[in-house]
Parts: sequence; C-alpha cells; structure tokens
Amino acid sequence: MKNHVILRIVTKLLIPYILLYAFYVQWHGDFGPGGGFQAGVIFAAGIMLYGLIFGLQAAESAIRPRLVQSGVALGLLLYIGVGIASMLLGGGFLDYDALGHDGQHHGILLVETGVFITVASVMITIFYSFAELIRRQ
Amino acid sequence: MDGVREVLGWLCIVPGAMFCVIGGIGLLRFPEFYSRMHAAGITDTLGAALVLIGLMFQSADWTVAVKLLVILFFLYVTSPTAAHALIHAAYTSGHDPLLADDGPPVQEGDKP
Amino acid sequence: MSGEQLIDIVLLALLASTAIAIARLRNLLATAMLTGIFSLLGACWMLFLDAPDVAFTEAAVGAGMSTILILATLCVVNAEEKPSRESPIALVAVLLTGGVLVYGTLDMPSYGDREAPATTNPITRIYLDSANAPVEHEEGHAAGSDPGDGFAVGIPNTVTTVLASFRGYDTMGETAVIFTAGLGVLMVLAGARHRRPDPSKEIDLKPGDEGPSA
Amino acid sequence: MTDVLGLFNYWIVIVLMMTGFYIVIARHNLIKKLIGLSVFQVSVFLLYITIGVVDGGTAPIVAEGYEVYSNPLTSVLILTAIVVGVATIALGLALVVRIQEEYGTIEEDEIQAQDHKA
Repeated sequence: MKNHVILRIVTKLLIPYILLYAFYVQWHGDFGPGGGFQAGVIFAAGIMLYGLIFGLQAAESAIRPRLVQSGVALGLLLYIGVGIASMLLGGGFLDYDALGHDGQHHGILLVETGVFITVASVMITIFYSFAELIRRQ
Repeated sequence: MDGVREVLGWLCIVPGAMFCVIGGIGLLRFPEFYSRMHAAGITDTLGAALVLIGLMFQSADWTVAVKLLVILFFLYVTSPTAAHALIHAAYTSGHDPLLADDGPPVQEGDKP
Repeated sequence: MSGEQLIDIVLLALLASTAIAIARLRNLLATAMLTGIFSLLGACWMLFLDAPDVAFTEAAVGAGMSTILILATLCVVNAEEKPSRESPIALVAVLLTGGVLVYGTLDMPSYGDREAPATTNPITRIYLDSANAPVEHEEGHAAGSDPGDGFAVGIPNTVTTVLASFRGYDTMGETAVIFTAGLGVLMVLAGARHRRPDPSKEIDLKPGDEGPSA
Repeated sequence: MTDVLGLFNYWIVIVLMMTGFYIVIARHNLIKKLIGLSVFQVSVFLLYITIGVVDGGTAPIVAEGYEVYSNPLTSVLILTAIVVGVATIALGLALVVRIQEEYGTIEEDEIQAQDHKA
C-alpha cells in the first residue's frame, strides 16, 4: 500500500476528523444520538484506516499493542470503579445519585467513557491480531 | 423567504435524484467495468451533492445546514477517492479496459 | 398508500433482495460486501423507524466493523465456497417455520398504532418523563427505587439514560461480554504466532495424540 | 384479509429471518454460516424496533414541541444486542481462522470427513 499517494494524502486529511467525530459522539451522547459503543467503534475504524493505508508497523508504533491490550481491561475497570465509588459514597452499586449534586450526569459520562475505552481497545486488538496473521503469511 | 427556499430546495433535490437514477441505469447498461465505474461516479458525486444542497435550502435552522455542509465536504473528499482506489486496484490487478478497436464487447449485439 | 409507507416498502424490498442475494451467491468476497450493504440498509430502515441511536450503532458496527472482520478473515483464509448439493429438507424446514411464524403474526398489533400494548404500558411513560423532569430531588433518592412517582435523571436522550443509568448493571455485563470476546480472539489467534507456519513438519503439536493435519 | 400494510413489516422480518436460517442450515462453508447468523440477528433487531414504533412519534430524545415519542425501551435492548452480536461474530471468525489452519479447509463436510478418518 506504499505507492498509493492519493490514498495516503486523503487519509492524512480525514483521520483527525474521524477521531474528533468519535469524541463528539461520545460526549454528545446525552443530548443527541450517540454513546460509548458507537464512539468506540468509530475510533477503532479511524485507527484501522491508518493501519490499512500506512501499514501495520506505523499503526503499531502509533498505538502500542501493549497499551491497547491494557485498555481492554481498563475500560471495564473504570466502569466497575464507578459502581464501587457510588457504593462507597453511600448509594447502591452503580447508583449515580450518590456521586454528588449532578451525579446522574457525571455517572453516565464516566460509564460511557469506560465503555468507549473497552470497545475501542477490543476492536483494535482484533484488528492487530488479524493483521499480524496476514503479515505472517 | 421560506417559499423561495422551499422552491430552491426542490429545484436541487429533483435533478439530484434524477442523476442518481441515471447513474443507476448507467451502472446496469454499460458493457464493462471501467465505464460502469464512470456511471457509478456520477451517482456518488453529482447526485448526492445536489440532494444535499437541496436539503440545505430546506433545512429548518442554521445548525442543520452546517451539519449538511460538513457531510457534503466529507462526501466530496471520500467518494472520488473510493472510486480512484477501486479503479487503481482493478487496473493494477491486470483487468485491462475494453478499447474501441477491440471488436464486439462482451455481450453480442451491443455497439461498444 | 402515503409516501412514508412507500419508502417503507421500497426499503424492505431492498433488504429482502439483498438477503436472498447473500443466500444464493457463491463468491465469498461478494457476500462480505453484501453483508455490509445489508447492515447499512437495516440501519436506514431503523432510522426510518424513529430509532436514531440504534441506526447509528447498526451502521457503525454492522456495516463498518463486521465487514472489516469478515474481509480480514477472507484475507487469511482465502477460500472459495465449493458448490455442494443442497438437500431439499432444509428448504422444507425453512418454509414450514416461516409459515408458522407468519400465522403467528396475524394477531399482532399493526405497525405503529398507538393502542399497541408496548406503547400504552405505563412503564414507557415513566421512562420518558424521567428524562425531562429537572433534577431537584434531595440526596440519596436512589434512582429507580420507587417507580411510583417517577425519578428524575434530567438527560434528554432517553435511550442513553435507560442504557447507562437504569440498566447500568446490564451494560456493565455487556461490556464484560466485549471484554471476554476480545480476550477470546487474542487467545485463539495469539496461539498461531508460536506455531511454525508450516503445519506439515510434525513436532508435538498436541501432546500425546498425533495431530490430525499431519 | 387483515390489514396487509400493518403486518407487512413483520412478514418481511420473517422473510429475512428465514433466509438467515436457511443460510445457516443449507450452506456448508463456515464463513457463510456466520454471515447467515448475522443476517438472522439483523432481522431480530428489526422485529424489536418495529414493535417500538409509534405513529407520528419522533425519536425518543425529549425536546420542546414534541409530545409523542417512539418507545425507547426496545431501542436500548437492541443496542446491547448489536454489540454482543458483533463480539460473537468476531470470536467465530477467529475460530474459523484456527480451523482453517488445523484442517486446511472450512467446508463443514470435509472437516467432518477428516474427523471420522483421524
């Protein structure tokens, strides 16, 4: 994929917008359609596009496989952490009212960020493992 | 003012939809891959762009129009690139185009 | 036959024809592309049915992610589907189940009418009201504890509210499902890295018995 | 006949379901079976969303000036189901890759033949 000049330039132009759009979808999930899952998938699609055009080496140096594999667990940890935090603050497990005055808002945003990290990391690890297989052939 | 925007909107959407139909018919009728890609290109760029511009005229407030503008920009960048990538891949994988002096095309009875 | 029903029928016809094309096609690459188109048409139809969140997910996940995964598998496997004799029993079984299902839908509420039990149920009203009621109640009022007077979350998007706040526990389970799926793929595929690419040289691939692919 | 237009959606959903069901049963290629499974799943999603639709209602995002909303509960169920569906399809495809490595083929009858032989 090295000699596709047009594709390289267009992807260089598009990838920032894709990632920005993923974050917009993530944090706009309360007011418009959107949320953790869609944002995670869009973010992973942006990284995959980068990996496809600029090669697996460039993608793996940009986002380390080690980091992504820890991200898989980190997102779930954040989710359960919010649950435990609301339990420590006196409410029930995952009851966001205990998180302070505007607890529901913060709780939902934190939880959606946890889902975003897990979904994005899982999709990127799956892409890396498939790309690793194709490269080994 | 609204009446004019409404009419302008429909003036853009109807030709846009017509171009999409023409692109679709072209996709079916043309003899081989490269001319079909040309027809598909029409639907992508012109048809979609006209429909989007028409919707922009008819959109209720400014935020919707700006979002449609961003979609138009995105479409204008991606669909020609997609067509380029497709044709480049076809050409490099040895799918040579049907030239004028190649005699009758794949189906009989169709003039090239 | 209002305009909306026309769009509805055209979209459904496209969906059905794509599904039948997927069933009949031999070439796996074309089937992968058709699956992407099928998910995108499903997403368009979901948008037409006033469910933008689900349409968003279906488009991003169905058309985007599963097509990429299937194509990646086809790259690694690059197999071609061999024509095989299809037993007519499968067709008979399918038609039979289809007939029974259609008979089952005869007394379902028709599409979109307002007296359907799903919409007149008070629970739906509570979830909808919970979204726009401003948050003014005092601390410690656990959300969902007494569904009687309804509970205020104050977030306009009801779907995200129900997904993250009322059904937070289920979404946690669902994130755990994605976590395990990612782990599963890693374990299944990471194993391939340690084996030599050439399966014919037989070293104790599986301890004890002789590997089938010798 | 009962109002055909009203129940037309359900019948098309059943057609999609049966096509997916047929692909899973009749086709021998493993990847084709997984694709059949995802067709079946999409039809189930569409069935749930069709139940949740309300005539003249807008998307379940509360805004001024709109009173009738479509049912948010079915959307939430389907959001979860879509993502779980893709997770299972990804795992299935990874297994197909491993099966192809071990058996050298992904046609179900050849795999069974090798199993009986070994």
